[in-house]
Amino acid sequence: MNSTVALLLCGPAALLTTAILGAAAGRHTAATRLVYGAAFVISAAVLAIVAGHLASNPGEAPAIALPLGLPWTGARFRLDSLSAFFLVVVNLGGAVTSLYALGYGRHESAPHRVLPFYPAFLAGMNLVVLADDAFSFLLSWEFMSLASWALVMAHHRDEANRRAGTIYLVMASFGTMALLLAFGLLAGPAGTYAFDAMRAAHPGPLAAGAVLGLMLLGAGSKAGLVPLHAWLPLAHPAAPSHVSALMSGIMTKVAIYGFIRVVFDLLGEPAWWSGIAVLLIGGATAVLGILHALMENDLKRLLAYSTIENIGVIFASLGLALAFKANAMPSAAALALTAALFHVLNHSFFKSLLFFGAGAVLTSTGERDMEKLGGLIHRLPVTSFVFLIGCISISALPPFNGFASEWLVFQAILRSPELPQWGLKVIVPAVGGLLALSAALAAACFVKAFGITFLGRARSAAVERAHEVDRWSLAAMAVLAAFCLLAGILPGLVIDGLSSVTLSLIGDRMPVQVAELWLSIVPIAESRSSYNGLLVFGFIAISASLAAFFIHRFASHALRRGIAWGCGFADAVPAAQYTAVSFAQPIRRVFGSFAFRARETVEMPAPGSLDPARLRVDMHDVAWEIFYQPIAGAIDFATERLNHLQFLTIRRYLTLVFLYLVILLLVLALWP
Amino acid sequence: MSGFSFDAVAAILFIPAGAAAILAAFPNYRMTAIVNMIASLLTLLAALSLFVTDRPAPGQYLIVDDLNIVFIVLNTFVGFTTSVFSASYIAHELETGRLTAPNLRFYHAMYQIMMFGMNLAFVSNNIGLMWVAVELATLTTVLMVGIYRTHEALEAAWKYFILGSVGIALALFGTILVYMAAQPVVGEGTNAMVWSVLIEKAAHFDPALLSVAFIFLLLGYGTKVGLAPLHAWLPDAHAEGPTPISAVLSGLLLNVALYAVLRFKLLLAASPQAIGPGPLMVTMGLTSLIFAAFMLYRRRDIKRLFAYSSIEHMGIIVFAFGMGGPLANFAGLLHMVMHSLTKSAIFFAVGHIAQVKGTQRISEIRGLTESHPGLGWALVIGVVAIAGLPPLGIFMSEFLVVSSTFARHPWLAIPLVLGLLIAFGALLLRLTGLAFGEPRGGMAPVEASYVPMYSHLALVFAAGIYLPGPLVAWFQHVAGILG
Amino acid sequence: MLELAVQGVQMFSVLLLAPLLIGFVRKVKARLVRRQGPPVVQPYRDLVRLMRKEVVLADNASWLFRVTPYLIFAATWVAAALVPTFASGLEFSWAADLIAIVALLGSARFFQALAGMDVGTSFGGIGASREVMIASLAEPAMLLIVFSLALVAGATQLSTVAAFMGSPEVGLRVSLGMSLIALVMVAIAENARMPVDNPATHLELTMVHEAMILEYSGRHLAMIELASFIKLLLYMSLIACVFLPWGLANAGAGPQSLAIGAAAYLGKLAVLALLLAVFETAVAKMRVFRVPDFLGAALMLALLGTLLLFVSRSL
Amino acid sequence: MSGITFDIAHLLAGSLVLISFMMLYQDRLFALINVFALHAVVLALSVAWQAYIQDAHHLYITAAIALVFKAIVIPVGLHRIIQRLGIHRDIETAVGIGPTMLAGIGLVTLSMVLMLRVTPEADPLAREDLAFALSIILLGLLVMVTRRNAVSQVVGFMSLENGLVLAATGAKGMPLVVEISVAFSILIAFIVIGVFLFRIRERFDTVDVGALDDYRGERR
Repeated sequence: MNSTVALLLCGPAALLTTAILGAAAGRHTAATRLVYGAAFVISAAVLAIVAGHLASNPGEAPAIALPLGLPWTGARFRLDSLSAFFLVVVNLGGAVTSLYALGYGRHESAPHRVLPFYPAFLAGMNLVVLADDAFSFLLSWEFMSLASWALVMAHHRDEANRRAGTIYLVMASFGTMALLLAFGLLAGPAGTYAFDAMRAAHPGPLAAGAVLGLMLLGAGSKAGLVPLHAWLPLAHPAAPSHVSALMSGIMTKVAIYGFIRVVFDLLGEPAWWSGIAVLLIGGATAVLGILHALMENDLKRLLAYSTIENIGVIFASLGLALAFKANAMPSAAALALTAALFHVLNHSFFKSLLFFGAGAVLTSTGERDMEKLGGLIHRLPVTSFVFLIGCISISALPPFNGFASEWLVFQAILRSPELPQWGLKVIVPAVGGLLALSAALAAACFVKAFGITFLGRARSAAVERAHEVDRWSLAAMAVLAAFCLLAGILPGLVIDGLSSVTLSLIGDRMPVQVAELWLSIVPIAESRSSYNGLLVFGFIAISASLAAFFIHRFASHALRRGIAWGCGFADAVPAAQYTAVSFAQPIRRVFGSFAFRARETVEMPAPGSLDPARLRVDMHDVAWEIFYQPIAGAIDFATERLNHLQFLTIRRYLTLVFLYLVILLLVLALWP
Repeated sequence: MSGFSFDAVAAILFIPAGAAAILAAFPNYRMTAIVNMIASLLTLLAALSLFVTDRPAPGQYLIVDDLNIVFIVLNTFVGFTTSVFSASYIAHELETGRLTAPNLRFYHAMYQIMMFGMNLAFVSNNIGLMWVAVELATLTTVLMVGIYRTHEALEAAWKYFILGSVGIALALFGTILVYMAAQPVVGEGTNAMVWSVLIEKAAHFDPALLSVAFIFLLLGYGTKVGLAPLHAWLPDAHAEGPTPISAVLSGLLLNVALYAVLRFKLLLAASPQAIGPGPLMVTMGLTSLIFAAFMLYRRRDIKRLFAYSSIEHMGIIVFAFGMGGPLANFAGLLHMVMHSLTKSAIFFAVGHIAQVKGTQRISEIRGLTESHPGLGWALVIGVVAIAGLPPLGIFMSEFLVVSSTFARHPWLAIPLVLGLLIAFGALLLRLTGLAFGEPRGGMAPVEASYVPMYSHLALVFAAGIYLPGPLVAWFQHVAGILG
Repeated sequence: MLELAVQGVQMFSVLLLAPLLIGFVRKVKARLVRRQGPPVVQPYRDLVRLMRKEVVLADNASWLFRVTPYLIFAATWVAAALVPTFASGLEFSWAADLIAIVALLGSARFFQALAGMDVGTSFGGIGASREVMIASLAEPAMLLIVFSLALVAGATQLSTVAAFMGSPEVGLRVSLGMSLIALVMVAIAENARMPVDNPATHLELTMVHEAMILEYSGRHLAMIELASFIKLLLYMSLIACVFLPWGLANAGAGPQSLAIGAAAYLGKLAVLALLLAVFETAVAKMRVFRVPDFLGAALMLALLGTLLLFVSRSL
Repeated sequence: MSGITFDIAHLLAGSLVLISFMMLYQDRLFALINVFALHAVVLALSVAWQAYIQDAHHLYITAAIALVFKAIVIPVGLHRIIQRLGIHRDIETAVGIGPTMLAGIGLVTLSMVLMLRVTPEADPLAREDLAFALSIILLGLLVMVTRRNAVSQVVGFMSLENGLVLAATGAKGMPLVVEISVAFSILIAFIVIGVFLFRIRERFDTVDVGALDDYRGERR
């Protein structure tokens, strides 16, 4: 029973020992295979244990307290349905990533800076999900940040990476401080840091509001909510690609776990307005994130920004769940929460897949800049195929998994008219519009990502030399692609799997889905709405192949290769293709002015001169300019002023002491 | 030594004193380092024996209670490790000719005298005696700071001396005032200065006198704790003296002064009408923390950087004790121990770094993890620890301080957190510059043992994960005493 | 059993009717400008001719380029098959609700844009980027329309919606009117009709849809053309079944009601086609960067419709 | 105690404060040192008087220490140093004499107010002494912070210590440890300062603290 948790804790322990091994044998050639192999086995084992637990005795929450950590609290760990679900997410991601890294890791230039921290990172995430008291939680949380920071700093000779690492860790500890304050409120002056004690104590409305705000700051900064996202597009791409996949695909989910754990579990009944903030922030994050992604030409940064978008979607539907829960609409709340968790799972699949693909592109061409890529579909057939699947899934297109979860989110939004408060009635559909917008933009974004990178003609010599990557990487990507499809056509299974979580957090669940005819999903009632990924997939497959069959049966087979149409001119150079920037231009025209304060200036040459005309576009990261630069400026100002105190004469220092003494004595003299 | 059978207490006083005498007269200066080490080790053993031997009853001059035993053991331990580090450090200084043989003899003798002074300060039960001891320790460090005789060193020492002796005077006046407050109640004579007597009768003392006294004591000893705005001597003294001394200053001497402040805080807390020491200490703590946090940004000298971080942490500790209550006091004690270990470890690393790179200028040191992995990663771990990141000990204390403060006085927690974050940003910025990037500066391998450094870090790490039960009980008891 | 049959009939009738509809529109447009115009069955001929022709494939075209036409066709066809035309409550109607249908069209567009970029000419790029820009505004508008419908009918299931809209308790609602206008605007944009796009032009710089499929030829082109015909039909039947649900038979109802339904359906299509033709001859194509305003208006209308619903509810 | 003894003690203590004031407006080093010597003498007297009225004989020792060291040895030594280092003889003040005096008066009143808050049942002599001692200490600090010249800072520091001695002797029955410690701290202080002056002589041409301050560790 409680041995399950102990067994699970062996996982992180083993990972940490692996980390030590990696530190010891970092430079050795075999170390790579050893470490990643071990990480794969351990993650798989943990996965198996969790599966076994869920199969044998679901609903039970074994716990264990070790005499470590905070003395009078001890290090408590607990495996309830929520942690079980996130354990699955973490270790599934961990296992696949390790599989990928078995191949990808060989290209690592500085393995001794990656191998020790990679397992530590995994261990940290596992521990966060298992922790059952504030201290262990924060310790693992910050340890996770620290390990990932070390991984970001792996290629530290690059100035940009160093900057990314610094900003990342500062933001991370900012988030930790916010969480610390939140837990401080929950624990109260007596300092009862165990989660069950916090559950028992119900904070007042003011305190609850403060905790919610602090959680948005703390978990939000780690997950990448606007405007706390600034570090994310810097740090995630800076790490080696498999680590980027972990950070973007898994670590952000751990942050979401933290948010759910505190806000849905520890905080008790939410106030009706608590949902509004989360909804609005989520919607804004989704749109801004994907707009930034669209403007990005660096493949990995584009993916990082799209992570921000998905986080926004998840938070929006969490906010929805909060609103429903607060208004005693458990079934709707369960629907929204299920949608959020489902999207968590899906995003961990396709974002890892896409980062793996980016890594494959990086290893085979050495390029991250899409403007120098193109035509890779001919060089990397398999990679491009799985990457395409990733793109379809993340663009929320049926019949893949991204659509299934977003469809659930929309279904949840459609329950909003039943909400009593006017504010929510109005806000929820508006947020729905934002989500729809972000979904459409996501499709645009990934048309760009795939089209510019893999389609068209090669834009640089590096692409000409590119060749398909190793089997390990391909296997990992194929596995994830398969997951994307399966979760897309059999969503019912996942939804039922999530029922125990919603039961424990909300007290209600979505109706059983597997019983439905043809495995279709019916959130409320069939007359109301239903979707059947399997059937849609089947129809498309059948009709497509039917069409193909008839065509090839009855129509001509003749096919001739020719040069592309160039308005009658000879074949233009590849540079004449549409570039990433030009592809994004229409959307930049539409949204840029308010999202980035984008300004286009055309410099025409003087009449008669032969110089080219120039079009210059300058865009700003508004959040950065509004929030971060002023703070940096203020600190700079203060340091400049205070720094004079280092250069006073001894007499002046004495004067300081003297004045301080006199002031204190005055205070005392005037003391009542 | 009034009325003990043997003892540990006598030992931890006489060993350093004797060693100092020997060292002063020691002909062969090469041996001095080893003698120094041995003496420190013996002192440490003696201090450890305090656990096993039954505790002597408090006499008129000496006392061993739960409060100071923490400090004594910590003091002697760091004293020993520092002496080990100092051996290799000083050898290198001798090669480079920055120090001469006579300097060396003087240095080691002074080192032991300083240890004597600090131990005496801890075990003294007599506020007068305590005062003498603290001043003895201070003055010896003044001499050591000036030992290089460079302009900067002299200037630092001079600054230290002037500010220090003003502090001396203020503290003494405070002590006299305490006596005068006690004398009508306790009666004339030595008894009116015996701490264990004072604390019992404190309730009946004249509150007004006590309040004035506490202000003078807080300023007097606070000067040595390095609280802003009394801190001015601290950064330069750390930066210009030999690194072992910097380690001892940050790791130990600050604690000595802090210990004195705590003793008198107890006295004041026992007298209800007197001003509450809490608000004063909280204010000074926050001031120091935030001030130091900002000062960290513009630092160019690596040792001065960490000196300011010491000010910052002293601020946190004083803040914690000012907050009071079991959690905050526990955190304060823990933080103090962790800070001593971590900061001295950092200074060990910095000492070696400055020696291999031949400079203390931050801008001229780059990519240590590439050029000297051993040192570089030690520095990384040290800074990570001092910045309060897990899984190292300071995280636990900061966790307790911040969370308990926010639960009790939210508005105090905000500046606290801001200060911590600002300081963290500065440290991380510098660390990134020092430890990462294209290596720059001397590439010569280090010929020094990493043992002291890494043993400290290992202890800090262990404490962050697991605090042994007895230690906890003991801390909790002391936290209880501190009220 | 009957339902299954009806479903089948529906699927193939959609397939067969689509070219006819286009032919009809073109004929009417020609007439309106006093031209003879091609016969109504011309689209069928075009398709057959294209099928017979050989495919000229650009050197750089990849497998994606060749697969895309079939995928587009399949996605669009499936989507169309799920929209009630003359009978609601179809066998497989629960396989996808309105949101899913929109998304299916979205996947079709996704592939079309990719195919446009595959060859690596600037035309494909232009077309693709403009297409996604238009879509990025049209899709949210469409979803908001779906919201307001769902809020009225309490479902996103087309059959239910249609049934509800047929029922008397709908009444006359401002918001429904707004949604209708928005839906029409979206439909125009989605089908690359005037004034958003000119289906007849081949002036590269002004075209969107045509630019994407510029490299297609032969059977591939046929597939894509057919898909776009079906798409037009789909939107018309969508409008028909949601806003003119009269005469819509229920599957499993008797043959005569089915016949009535079929007749009504053809009538509706004819009317809508007529309106479309008249509208298209009346307006001129707008600049590409005016399109966002056009669609923005649709978006606003849809949102307004959704919000007004609450007001009308509360009254 | 009888009025007269009290008055004498009061008188002596008061005159100490007065002399501290005199120090405030000295503008030449020698004069300053002489005034300090006077300060020390009066201190010795008052300590001796305390010894007499408390008939605590060990206080005579303190008086002697004060007389010998502070009134004779140190002034002479300082004269020597000044001659040897050839310091320019007049003192640059950081703050004008007038404001300094005003500040001094303010400090004295402050110390009075503070000490009068002390509960009356404490022995009045002690209270008076404390008040005076506190004002002497504050005035000594004031001298230190208003003079740029190192020697005058040293003098200011020592007058501060005089205040301490006064307070200590005022405290009835305070054990000898205090006087010894005071004396010995002064001794240490003097030695170390002497050492410093020598080192400084090696390096710089002046003991003006400002010259030291040019060598601050971090220069911008």
